[in-house]
Amino acid sequence: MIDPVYGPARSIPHPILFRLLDAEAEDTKMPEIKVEHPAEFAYYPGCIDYYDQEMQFSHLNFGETDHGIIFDSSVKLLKAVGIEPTILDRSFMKCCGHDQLWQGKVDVFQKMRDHNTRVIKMLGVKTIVVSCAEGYRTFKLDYKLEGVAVKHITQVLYERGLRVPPSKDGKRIRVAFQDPCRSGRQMPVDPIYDEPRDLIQRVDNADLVELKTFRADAQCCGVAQMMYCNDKTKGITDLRMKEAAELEVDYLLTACPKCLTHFGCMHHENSWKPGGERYKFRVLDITHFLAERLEGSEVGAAPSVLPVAVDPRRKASGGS
Amino acid sequence: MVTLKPQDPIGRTNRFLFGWIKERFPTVPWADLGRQSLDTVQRQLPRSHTEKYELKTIWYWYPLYCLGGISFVAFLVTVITGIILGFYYIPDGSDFFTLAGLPTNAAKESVACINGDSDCPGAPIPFGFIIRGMHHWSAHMMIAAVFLHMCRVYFTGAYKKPRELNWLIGVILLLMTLLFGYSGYLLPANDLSGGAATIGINMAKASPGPPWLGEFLANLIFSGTDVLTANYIIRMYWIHVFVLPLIATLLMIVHMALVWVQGVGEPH
Amino acid sequence: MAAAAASPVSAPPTVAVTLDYWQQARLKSLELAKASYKSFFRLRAQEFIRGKGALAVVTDNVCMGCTHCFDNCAFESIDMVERKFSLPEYSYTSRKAVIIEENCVGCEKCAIACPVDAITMIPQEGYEVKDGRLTQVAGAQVPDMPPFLQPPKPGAPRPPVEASRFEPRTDADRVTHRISAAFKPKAAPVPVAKPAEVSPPTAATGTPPAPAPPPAVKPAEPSPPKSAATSPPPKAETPPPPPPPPAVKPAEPSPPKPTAPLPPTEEELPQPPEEKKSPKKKAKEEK
Amino acid sequence: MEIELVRQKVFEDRPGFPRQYGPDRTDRQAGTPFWPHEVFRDLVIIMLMTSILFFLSAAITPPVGPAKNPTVQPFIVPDWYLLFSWGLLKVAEIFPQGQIPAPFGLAPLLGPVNVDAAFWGDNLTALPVAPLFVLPFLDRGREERPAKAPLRSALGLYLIAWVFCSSFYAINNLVIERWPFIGGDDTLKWFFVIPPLYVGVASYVGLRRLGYREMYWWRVIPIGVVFFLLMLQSLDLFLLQPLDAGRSFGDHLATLGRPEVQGLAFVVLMMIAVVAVTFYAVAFLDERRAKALLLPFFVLWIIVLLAVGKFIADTQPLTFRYILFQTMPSMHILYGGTIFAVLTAAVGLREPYSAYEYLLNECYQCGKCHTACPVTKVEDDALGGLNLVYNTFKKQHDGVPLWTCLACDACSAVCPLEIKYSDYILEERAKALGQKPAGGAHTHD
Repeated sequence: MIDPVYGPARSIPHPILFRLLDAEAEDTKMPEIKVEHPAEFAYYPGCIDYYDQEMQFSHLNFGETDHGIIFDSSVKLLKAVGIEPTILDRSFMKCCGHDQLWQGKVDVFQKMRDHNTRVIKMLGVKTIVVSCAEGYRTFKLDYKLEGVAVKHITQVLYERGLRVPPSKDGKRIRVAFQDPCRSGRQMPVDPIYDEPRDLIQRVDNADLVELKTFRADAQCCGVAQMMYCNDKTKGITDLRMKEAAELEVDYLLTACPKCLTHFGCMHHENSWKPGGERYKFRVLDITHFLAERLEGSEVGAAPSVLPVAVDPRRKASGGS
Repeated sequence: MVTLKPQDPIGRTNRFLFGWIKERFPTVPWADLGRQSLDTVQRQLPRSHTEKYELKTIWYWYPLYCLGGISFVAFLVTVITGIILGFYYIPDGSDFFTLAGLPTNAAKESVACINGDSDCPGAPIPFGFIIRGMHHWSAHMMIAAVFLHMCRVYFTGAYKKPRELNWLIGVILLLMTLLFGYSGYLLPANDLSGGAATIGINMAKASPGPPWLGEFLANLIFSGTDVLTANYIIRMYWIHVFVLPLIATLLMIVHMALVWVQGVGEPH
Repeated sequence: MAAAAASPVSAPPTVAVTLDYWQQARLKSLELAKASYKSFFRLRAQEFIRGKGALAVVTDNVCMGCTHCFDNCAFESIDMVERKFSLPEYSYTSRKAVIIEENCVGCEKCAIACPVDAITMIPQEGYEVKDGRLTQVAGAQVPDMPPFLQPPKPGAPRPPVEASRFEPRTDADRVTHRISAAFKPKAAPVPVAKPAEVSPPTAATGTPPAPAPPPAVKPAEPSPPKSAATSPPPKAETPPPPPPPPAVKPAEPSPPKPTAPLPPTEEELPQPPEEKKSPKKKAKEEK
Repeated sequence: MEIELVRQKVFEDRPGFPRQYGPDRTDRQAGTPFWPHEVFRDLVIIMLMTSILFFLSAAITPPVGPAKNPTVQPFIVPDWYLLFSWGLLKVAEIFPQGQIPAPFGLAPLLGPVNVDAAFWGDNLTALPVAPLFVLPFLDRGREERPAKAPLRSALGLYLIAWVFCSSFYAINNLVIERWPFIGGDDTLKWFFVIPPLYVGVASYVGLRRLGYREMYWWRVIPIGVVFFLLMLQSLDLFLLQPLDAGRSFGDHLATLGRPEVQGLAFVVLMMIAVVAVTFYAVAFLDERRAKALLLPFFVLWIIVLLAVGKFIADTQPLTFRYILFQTMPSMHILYGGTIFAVLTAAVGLREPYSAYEYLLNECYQCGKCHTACPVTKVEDDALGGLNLVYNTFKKQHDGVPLWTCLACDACSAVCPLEIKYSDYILEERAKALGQKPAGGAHTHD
């Protein structure tokens, strides 16, 4: 199926997701938002709900890949460092437009950018805290937000000096961090390399191990801008996961929901294999990893509780 | 007993003749050398960076890369046509008066005959105006091509290391091309020639330096500081047909040899 | 145990707590995402031919093995296979969907659910697509079947489909945004009634869960969003925390307690909790 | 599946593709054969030139003209390639003349040096020629492209413009006879200074823009200077000149009501308006808004100016001539400055669209990106290529790698020349969808 628009390249996958995001961009009606006084910090969760929906139809996230947890973890971490953020939620914000921009749909991106810029100006926020690397890059480089600071949540936690309580069990865990391309290599100004590593080392029982390629040379997770997911990109993801498996890490952390998506997909696919070949480590977002270790209510407590079903295929296609 | 073998006279004659030629004109090694060079070295011109890596951006610079060749071809045309014009041109600027009482001179009349004018004394040269026109226009084309060639070399940064020497030779060639043109349109001793000679003599006399320098330069180039004594025609003729072509041809050979050795200077 | 494991355990909990401001936002975003997805799936239902005589085919190099189609197929006519890719550097396996044609009844659920357009519906032999309808080729043998299963005759009126589109949001959907600094919870929140099988000890000890409603009666939207209970199976020795709202919660020593997948036998669990502690040790045991 | 078919169709006429890069690279490209390729090409060029020369000499025979007459000094114009020297000789009269003692204690050797027009003409003629000799020793930089060395290119354009203007001044008599209202010789003398400056600055701004350099102030400063000079010029037109004429201020105010003075004021205000709007847009707006404001404004401005000028020229020719006579002596500021400001804004605001070709053509094919690109580990149609973006740039594939690219910038991370490949991906994908590319990260570096 040679796409008439994209030429010999196959059309961009996830048709429903991007069709509805494009349809969102058309709805330029500005909401009435009651703001008591302009917020200092605003947290932008991004498209995590849509990714959850995208992955929900296959039970990919039976405790393995959960994007919504990033929301709860981020809010909990921000509260822990004394920030009460305004939530720039999806009811009046739009997608940041990163995927549309990198898929070539510039007009859609510009609609989203203008709408989001208007909303941000209306709310009068001083600092936007994003928990995804692509949002960080897009807000910082591709938006023209004069007077609004864009920070990744790891930067905020690093500056505010997040204190992680000691773990009850002193069991050492090996943690590897995957540098997202967007927040590291592609940022001409303040790339994020040291903040997540410092935060990981604040967990007392965590040993930070570096993958084979890290920092500016870190290999991509395999898929960018949610396009062209096929055998080749799964091969790249598999390469990256194998690097982590060779190091025998217990946690593979990342700061990008897309990396989380594709690592989680590969992890789930791998979990069908017989026990010897499965990955032994968890794939988490760094905010989830840190929020698990914070004191206080467990991450993602009520009301964001979904009934958790059991994967019905475990029996059918399990190992052995 | 010694028996002499019969000897063939034809073979001896051939050996004698060709040996005589070979002793005097050893052409064989030269022919072998040329064939070897053509087969091995010169068959393929060295490729520039652009050709090698198929860079597609600077295609619009390619026409500018033949400006040097165009100027050289124009130079060849001027040489050929100039030789033909030299058969009929009379480098004599001394004035005499026509029956109408107008001042004229032999140089102007000879150019008029070459040009096939109606009022020329004697028979007009057949197709002389074609030869003179080709000389004229190819000289203009050469000057324009040299100027544009210098602009191309400047804007593409082709004068940089290691091509400084070639750039200097090129600048000297540009000035010599201008001198070609100047001395060329002084030769038909018409009004333009007179006015231009006046200006040239004044500028030569006013050249900065000791006072005797201006006089010396004027005498050297124009063979006198006065236009009325029309000696500058014969001097300009000498410069135009001998001095400048000699130096310019040698410099052009060195110029193109350096281009061949150092390769085409391309931005990459 | 196997039967209990095969049946998904899911009970829609009744959320009876006063939500934090950010929790309201989270819920609202989730409901909006669900609504958008539903409308667009309805829109997508118009794209493929369906019905008796239609057949699903998988474009192999586009399929990314996400098992959407596998989970949505009601007739067990899709299976997932491992395809081996060998490259100069290394080789790996990639999961692919294959159609079991004798089971496929031509419902377009897999084609609709496919996120990469890898599945298309084609007419089986004996059928053809005329002006957008799947009709039988003239002269082909019509198997005797009840009339509601007969392929539509040419010219038969087609049931109209309501033109579903993206509904623009109303202000009622939007959350009143308040600055959390000035925000105080009004009432003491009530803990959530969690289903029993979500409780950790069952996961730790591996006892079978309580019987659960079949997947057909899964909660309709809008269902409350997922929680940390859906986080991966962590270390298994942490007690179950009651989940009150985050504001007034005392210090919680341990990470959240998700449900471990059932049944907890070592070769079936991806990461058995006991083995999770030290992968090196498990590697030794395998030797 | 279909991608393999497309690839076969694309590369069936390109044997030996893909070429191998990196450590095991074998470059088997043959050079250009001297025979017959080069020979035929040169023959074609030579025949074309010869035919052109034959045509010219047959069509336009250069006249011989009258013989040189020692009694009369004719009005002559030298050939075009010596006009610049002739113009410099003409303008030399504005320089101080006389006799000065020889400098550097060379008086006993030289005696008094008499400085006259010919002396100045010599030195001025040497002025554009002398830098050519020291050029390769002054410019030791590495950059060779015009867009990468904007200062050198701007200086070259400045020199060319200077030579052209001096050649133009060589025929000042003809110009003054033909257009008497331009203000005489003084206006023409300014051609030596002002237009080359305009050309140099405008080309410098445009070339910086083409090379993706930060150029905000390079647009603001010259346009602001022109705006300031324009205000001074209009002040001089409306206040100082009439008052110098000896009129009292009251009489001068009384003249302001006349139609010709109003027309003059209209023209000057139009000029001031366009430069002011340009300066505002360039100084205070970002590029998108500035472009959106200026392009319609320029069109509207030209339409209004032409319409009103036509109207005045038709209805009141005297007013038209008055305006011309008043404004032409200051044409360098009123008209040249306006055109310069608009041109500078235009070259500064335009999208540097082909700059990626410059950037990607810097590639020396070292193959580091080939080893760094993750896709080349798994993607067949990228094996052997340099990297996906470079192959896209060279059209060495079927178009798929443009969409296969992860835009992970691993190639840019290892590139010794720091080529930003991901920005090229941004542009190319937008162009593939028929849309105007939005500025990527390159607008920030």
